[in-house]
Amino acid sequence: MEKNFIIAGFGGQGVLLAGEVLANAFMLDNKNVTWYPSYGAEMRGGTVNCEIVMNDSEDVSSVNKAQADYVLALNQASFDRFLPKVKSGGWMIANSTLVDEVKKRSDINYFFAPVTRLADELGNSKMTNILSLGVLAKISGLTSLDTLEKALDNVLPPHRKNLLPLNCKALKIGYEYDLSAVKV
Amino acid sequence: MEKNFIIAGFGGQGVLLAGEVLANAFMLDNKNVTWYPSYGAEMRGGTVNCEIVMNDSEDVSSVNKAQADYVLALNQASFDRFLPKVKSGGWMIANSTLVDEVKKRSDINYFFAPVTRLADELGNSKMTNILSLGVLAKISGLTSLDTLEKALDNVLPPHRKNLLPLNCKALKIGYEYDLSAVKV
Amino acid sequence: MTTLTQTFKIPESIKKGSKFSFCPGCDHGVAVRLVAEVLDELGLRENTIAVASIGCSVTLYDFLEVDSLEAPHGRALAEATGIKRARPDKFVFTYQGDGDFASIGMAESMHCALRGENVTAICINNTTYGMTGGQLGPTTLLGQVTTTSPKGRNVEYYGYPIKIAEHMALCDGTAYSARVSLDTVPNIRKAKAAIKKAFEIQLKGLGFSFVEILATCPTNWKKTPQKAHDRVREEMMPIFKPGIYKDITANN
Amino acid sequence: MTTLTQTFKIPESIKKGSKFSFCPGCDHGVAVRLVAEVLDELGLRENTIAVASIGCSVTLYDFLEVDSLEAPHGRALAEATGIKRARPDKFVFTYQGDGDFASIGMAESMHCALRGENVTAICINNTTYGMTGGQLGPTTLLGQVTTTSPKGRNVEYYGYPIKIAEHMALCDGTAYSARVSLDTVPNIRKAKAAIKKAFEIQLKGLGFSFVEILATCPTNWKKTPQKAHDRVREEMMPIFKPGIYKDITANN
Amino acid sequence: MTECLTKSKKVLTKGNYAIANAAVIAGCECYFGYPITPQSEIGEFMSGKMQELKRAYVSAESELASINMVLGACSTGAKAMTSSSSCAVSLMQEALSYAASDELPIVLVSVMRGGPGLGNIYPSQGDYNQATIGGGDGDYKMIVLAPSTVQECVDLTYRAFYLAHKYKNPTILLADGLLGQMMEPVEFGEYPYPEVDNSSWALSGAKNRPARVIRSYAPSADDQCEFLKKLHAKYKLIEEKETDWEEINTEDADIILVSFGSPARNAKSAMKECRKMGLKVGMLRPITLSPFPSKRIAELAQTAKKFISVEINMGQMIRDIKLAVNGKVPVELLNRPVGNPPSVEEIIERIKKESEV
Amino acid sequence: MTECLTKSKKVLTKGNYAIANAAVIAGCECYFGYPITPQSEIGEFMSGKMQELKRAYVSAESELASINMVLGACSTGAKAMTSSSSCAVSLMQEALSYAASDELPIVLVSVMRGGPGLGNIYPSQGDYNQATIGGGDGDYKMIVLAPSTVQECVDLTYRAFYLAHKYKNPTILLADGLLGQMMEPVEFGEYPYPEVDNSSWALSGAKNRPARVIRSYAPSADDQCEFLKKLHAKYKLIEEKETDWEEINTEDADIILVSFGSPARNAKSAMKECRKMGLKVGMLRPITLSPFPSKRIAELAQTAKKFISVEINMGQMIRDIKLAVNGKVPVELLNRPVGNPPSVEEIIERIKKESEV
Amino acid sequence: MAEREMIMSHVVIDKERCKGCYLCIDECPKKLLKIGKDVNSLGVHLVEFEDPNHECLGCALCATRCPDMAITEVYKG
Amino acid sequence: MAEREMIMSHVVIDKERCKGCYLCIDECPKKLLKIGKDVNSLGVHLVEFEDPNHECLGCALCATRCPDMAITEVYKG
Ligand SMILES: Cc1ncc(C[n+]2csc(CCOP(=O)(O)OP(=O)(O)O)c2C)c(N)n1
Ligand SMILES: Cc1ncc(C[n+]2csc(CCOP(=O)(O)OP(=O)(O)O)c2C)c(N)n1
Ligand code: SF4
Ligand code: SF4
Ligand code: SF4
Ligand code: SF4
Ligand code: SF4
Ligand code: SF4
Ligand SMILES: [Mg+2]
Ligand SMILES: [Mg+2]
Repeated sequence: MEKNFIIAGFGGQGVLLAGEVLANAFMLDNKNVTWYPSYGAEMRGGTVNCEIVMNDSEDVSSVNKAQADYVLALNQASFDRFLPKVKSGGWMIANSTLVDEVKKRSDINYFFAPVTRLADELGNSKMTNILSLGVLAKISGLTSLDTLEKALDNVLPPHRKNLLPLNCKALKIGYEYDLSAVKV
Repeated sequence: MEKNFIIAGFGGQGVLLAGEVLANAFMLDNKNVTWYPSYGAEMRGGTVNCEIVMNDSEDVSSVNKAQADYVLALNQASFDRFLPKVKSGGWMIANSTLVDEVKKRSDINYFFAPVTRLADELGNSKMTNILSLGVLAKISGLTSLDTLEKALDNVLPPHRKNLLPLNCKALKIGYEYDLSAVKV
Repeated sequence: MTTLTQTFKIPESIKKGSKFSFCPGCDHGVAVRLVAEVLDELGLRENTIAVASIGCSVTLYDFLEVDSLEAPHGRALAEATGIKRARPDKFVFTYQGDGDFASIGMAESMHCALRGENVTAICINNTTYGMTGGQLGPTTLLGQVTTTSPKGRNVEYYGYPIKIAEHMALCDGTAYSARVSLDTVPNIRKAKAAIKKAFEIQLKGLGFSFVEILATCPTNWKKTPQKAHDRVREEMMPIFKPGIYKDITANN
Repeated sequence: MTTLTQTFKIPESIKKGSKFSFCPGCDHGVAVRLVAEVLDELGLRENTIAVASIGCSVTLYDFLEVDSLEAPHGRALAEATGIKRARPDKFVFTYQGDGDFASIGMAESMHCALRGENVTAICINNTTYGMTGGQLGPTTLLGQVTTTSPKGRNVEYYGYPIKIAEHMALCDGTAYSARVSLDTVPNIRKAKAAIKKAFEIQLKGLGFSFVEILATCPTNWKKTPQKAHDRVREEMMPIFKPGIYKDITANN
Repeated sequence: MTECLTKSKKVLTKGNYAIANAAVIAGCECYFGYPITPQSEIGEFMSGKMQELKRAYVSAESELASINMVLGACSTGAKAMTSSSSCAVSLMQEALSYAASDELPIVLVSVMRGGPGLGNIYPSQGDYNQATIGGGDGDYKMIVLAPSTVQECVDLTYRAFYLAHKYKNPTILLADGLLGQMMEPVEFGEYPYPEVDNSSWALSGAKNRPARVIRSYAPSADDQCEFLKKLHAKYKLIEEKETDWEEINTEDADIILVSFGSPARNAKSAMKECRKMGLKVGMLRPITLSPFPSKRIAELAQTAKKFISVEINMGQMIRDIKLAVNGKVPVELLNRPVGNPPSVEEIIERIKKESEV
Repeated sequence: MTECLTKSKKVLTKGNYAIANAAVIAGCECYFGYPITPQSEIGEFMSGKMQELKRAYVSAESELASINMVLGACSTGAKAMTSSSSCAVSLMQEALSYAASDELPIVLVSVMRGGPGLGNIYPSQGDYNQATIGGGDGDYKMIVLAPSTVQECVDLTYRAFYLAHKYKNPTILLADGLLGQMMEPVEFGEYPYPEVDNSSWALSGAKNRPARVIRSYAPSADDQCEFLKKLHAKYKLIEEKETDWEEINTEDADIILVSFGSPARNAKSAMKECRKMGLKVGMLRPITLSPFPSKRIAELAQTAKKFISVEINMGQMIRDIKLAVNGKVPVELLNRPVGNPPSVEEIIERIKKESEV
Repeated sequence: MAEREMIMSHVVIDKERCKGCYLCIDECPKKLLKIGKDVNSLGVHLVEFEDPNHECLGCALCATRCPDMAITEVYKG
Repeated sequence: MAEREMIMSHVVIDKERCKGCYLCIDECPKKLLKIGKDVNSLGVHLVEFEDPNHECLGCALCATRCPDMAITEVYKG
């Protein structure tokens, strides 16, 4: 089984880090995983994204995939850009604080959560990335909250470890967010 | 018909220039001619040589020939080094002022002339090269004194033109040197 | 009703509709504008060939409405030499980073000055390789933390920064060498005067002219643009002293 | 019967049975011997790694009985840096021509000095590229005729020669920079003292040490060895003034 | 970053850091470098780590300087390296040629970006020729290793140091920008190779032995001819002993994909997909690009009906494949000039098309 | 020397001077150079002549500088050149790659000496790969012209300037040390090509037109892909239009010698000798090494029984021959690693041996 | 354009050029510039020029300082 | 070796090293060196040391000047 994820947003929204946490989680789950960023001559302040490919059968994953099983879009530009990349039957998970709740494609699943607002409520809008990662993880059902917390611990450098509790909190809020709103 | 010549001596004896004059003469005779020096990392003061290939049939001459029709050796080291390179039936013409008159090979022609002494007698030992060129040219019978004089004129740079008469004189002495001494 | 006088406008030499791609608050923007203003004031735009270097300012040609060549990293003054020798009637200048000019391009810079090429070089000294993410460069100050001097520049591993304007002044072909700063508006004005002087020296055919501009790199310094200017003043200027190091037209 | 004192001998550091391949009267021979004498006197031979450069002295390793690396043209001080960083306990010096050091190798030379690498560079300034047949180089004097300045070095086409020792002195990592000459025996002795001082500075770990040696190239100058020394005195020394340009151990 | 790289457990690591950390574990004593995207992380990592370990690190003034510093360090027998990318590797060609001729065990990590010229920082395999044929003067060969995963970045970094020293030959680890920036779980373990004894040739001061010289200058043409023959005999030996590749499903394959580096990942996936569809597709992934697995490809050309070279360039490795196949069967190119590797879908489509013919 | 080179009559001229004087007659406006044996005479000649004609001459501080000065001068549409040799040409690889990408009409005269590294100053063809494949980054091609006589040094220098400007492509005149030092009678005549109008792209100041930029930086991968395709379409065009070679006695030949530069002279003589002996030998001499006459060689592979590549290196051109022949018939190598070309006798002997088989 | 802009010193700000570095704010001797609420396409909170008391000197200190020529015009009345 | 060489200042010249630059000649304060008739394998007329009046100072000025270490030893008596 192979699943791939795209996490996209503004530069500064921490999408690369969120992706790294997810990749770490898959690693802890003993799966093969590959993370890679989009990079190039993009303007500072433009959109940033990374792709995570998880599989538990192959020794090595392919890259530059035509489509993704899950897209997490933290801003409108990312939503617009990656909507066509969601696999038919796949998921578009979007930050409804910054993204209009419009559903152009009918062959995919949508989930809109006001993650930036939720992070603000938590007291730190910088937690948007981790909070939304919680949502993504839960929806995918591919890793546990527990693993994600360990993954966070892996990713935060020593001088940032003080932020671990807050990050875990954000993760939890996302992971336990009410998915009943999901309409398939 | 193709004939090739090696002119060799000390650095400073003017062997490259002598070769250039000969090559010029062949050019003036409307023959194809190629001149090239030996070069490499040889010590300053070591032996120097050049090869002249004349032909009147081919458009282009081959290089790096195994043997030569004529070798002109102005010092002992050159004599020793190039003796084996004379074609069977070819000529070794040597400066007997500096070269021992020893004839190891019997399948070639030798001509020894005391060219440095003759040049000294002319008042300039620097004329050794041109004087011996005269001898070589005469023996080969491949170009005329007249052509060689024009060739000299071609080769001497403007600020050296004052040396033309002396050079012509040396050439003439060589060209008219008594060849009766030749024992085939 | 009094009439209005326009005290500021976008220079003609700036490409219409272009926007700088520099980070917010980066002094590169000011420097490029000053160059454009001087090109305007001296009426040089249509006769200029600019040489862009590899660094944050590589896309200079996207901002200036002048013919431009992009030189390989460090070779801008070789390119400028080629251009000027081929077309001595053209006005030729380079716009380079300190890494480009004084690190990989040290030989080309020095020899251009020694030859007294009649070109002008503008060198932006921001004490780092900005474009590649803020590594230690030839002008990085002692103690400065960069991505390749995580504990600060120490002498044992990295040695000392170079004083570019001083070295340029020492070359006999150099007609003008100045170091200026963009930390305050008065200094911005002085910087502009130095650029103008350098350009005039080329117009007079007097030889190599050089302006080193102390500038900020807020992104890699991890400082606000304001604090970055404080750093220029407090840390850079005591080591890299602004001043005119050589001016063969000055009478003294 | 008085006993004899030996006042001259071939240094131990000279390879047994080797002969210099330099032209008759070339000062390279004196310079190499002085280096060997100093290696002897400081007992360094067995702990030394020399870096030979591309120029007439490329076969330095054929003359010196010390471990040697041949560096690509101009890169001797990069090689020396690599060696010293890998083996800080070794004594490391380069022996370079002026073309190698100050033309193609300008960036490497300058940055080695700026870094204050604890190595010594000896640079033979003979105002030309000797090995390739006497072309105009970075130190060729104004007016000097070379194979690439057939009517003499003019400023318009060629610019000015570089003052190497001065530039080296200006680099903060340089502990010692001197210019000496080999035109007379007293000056040869001074040259030796400078080399010794430079080597001692390295032994003390004080940073980059540099000796520029004014030397002849009789072959390419087309002068007798005697007249070549006159030229050093009359034409070179007024422009390239001998002296100690920097010595951080001097108390003043 | 520095902190999380341990030898003992799996860590999610970026290709560039994986290479750098592996070099440290391999015992690299000296790193000299000049920044260039997409590999600057290597130097950044090294700047901290090497100082921490009291090893040598220099922020060189240019790539010319950094590669020559490596030559200097290696002349003492030290393990030394630099890393760079494309246009900057172009600047190193003279030194690489010297290193080959000097027989110095230098290690160069080349993380390819788009060319020619400045190009851009997207992934590319445009420097296959530069690495395998070399842009320096004369007849010499590098050893070139091409990782295709981050774990291989580690393994082949180890191998690069080993082979460089074993054969006294410049060795290039040739990655692409995508691999440099990619994170995957890796295990570093210990450096798995024996230490090579350099004491017979390294410069260390002529104490109790005659002085040594390392040089590339040959005083006579005959000397040089002899030297070149010796050098090429060494290359032959390396080819026999060290040629390495990965091969899957080739036994019965009609079509064999040949691909290295990151595109090989997609080629593999595509191959597997095609097998599921019943297409007889196999793949060969050269791990050493130089020596190239020509012999094996020649063997496979006896049974396969077609080869497809999958590359991110205008078609460079395909020449080596063609030379190996020597006209036996067609060799086709599936390339993208620069940027991401051809996608799995693209490769599958091409395989289908080629199968129809 | 300068004085004797006239346009009107035959003069005995050294290859290096022939190239230099031809460049002057071709209208070369700028020469930038740094000395290196065996081609320093080119710069020496230029230093006097260019100043006499009030054209540009610079004694550059290095080959890095000289080649980049050429790029600068060419960006204005000027005819500009540099000349160098082997290890020093290695230093130019970055700039050559930029020039290809910038589409600048630079002319580089490369007079090969022995490599790798410093090597020595003997003749060699060890830089065939360097010139034809290029050691710079990315996918680009040079035009490479290979003279085999001093007259051709003149003719191909003219052609180099013409082709460089016609196709806006870096062009290399690839000679060897022997040709550089050789004297033969030559006629210079007039520059035989039309002047190419550069006004549509050259930098001249943005007067009454939008500003121009010459750059090699491509902001996006897609842009770069497009650019590379365009560039390679140009190379295809050059291949179709400008591939050039000399061919003798190939119609009925069993063995075809392939050789360029000075060894081609010996190959020709050997071929003629063998014909006298009744051996069916022909020869093909590539004049453009890039584009290589692959198509013609492929045609000849239909009738010939064997090819022999005669080179002064370890076998470089032979790869291109093999790629063209594509396994049809064997391709053998007759080489000398460095120094003088294989002698006529040696070649004859080899032909005889190969004929027996 | 309001009439007063015709006769009084003022500055013109190009919202799409402003990158929100806020260097201009400190520079103004009259403190006429401040961070506004509006955001441009870069996501930057724009600088606003507010001069109710007609204090602007038209001195262009702000524009001279601005690294992005976002203050595109300055007029002195 | 002659006995006087054992006790008196003198120099030793290596004929195969001498390249005939004659720099030593000018250097000797006592003018004890001169161009001789003998030629070595390089074709160079060798320098000769002639000191009939035992004037040599053993000062080694000659050897210090010699670029080829052809004056291989100097002794002061
Ligand atoms: C030959 C080469 N080496 C390295 C690079 C990578 N590179 C691009 S810009 C740059 C440094 C720029 O620093 P600087 O010149 O100071 O300009 P800044 O960005 O700071 O304005 C480097 C190292 C390159 N493009 N080419
Ligand atoms: C890269 C490169 N460029 C050029 C040369 C040719 N070359 C060899 S030595 C030399 C100049 C030597 O001059 P200098 O360094 O002054 O030493 P000198 O011979 O005068 O002592 C040159 C240009 C070379 N070997 N390599
Ligand atoms: S990285 Fe630094 S120098 Fe470059 S644009 Fe940003 S702030 Fe300016
Ligand atoms: S060419 Fe000049 S520098 Fe070189 S050995 Fe001869 S005299 Fe000395
Ligand atoms: S200085 Fe310019 S870019 Fe910065 S905030 Fe002010 S107007 Fe905006
Ligand atoms: S022009 Fe002067 S007073 Fe007016 S806003 Fe700008 S800085 Fe303030
Ligand atoms: S100085 Fe030395 S080499 Fe020169 S003549 Fe005297 S002994 Fe001979
Ligand atoms: S030692 Fe002194 S006195 Fe004796 S020969 Fe030499 S220079 Fe003359
Ligand atoms: Mg900078
Ligand atoms: Mg010199």
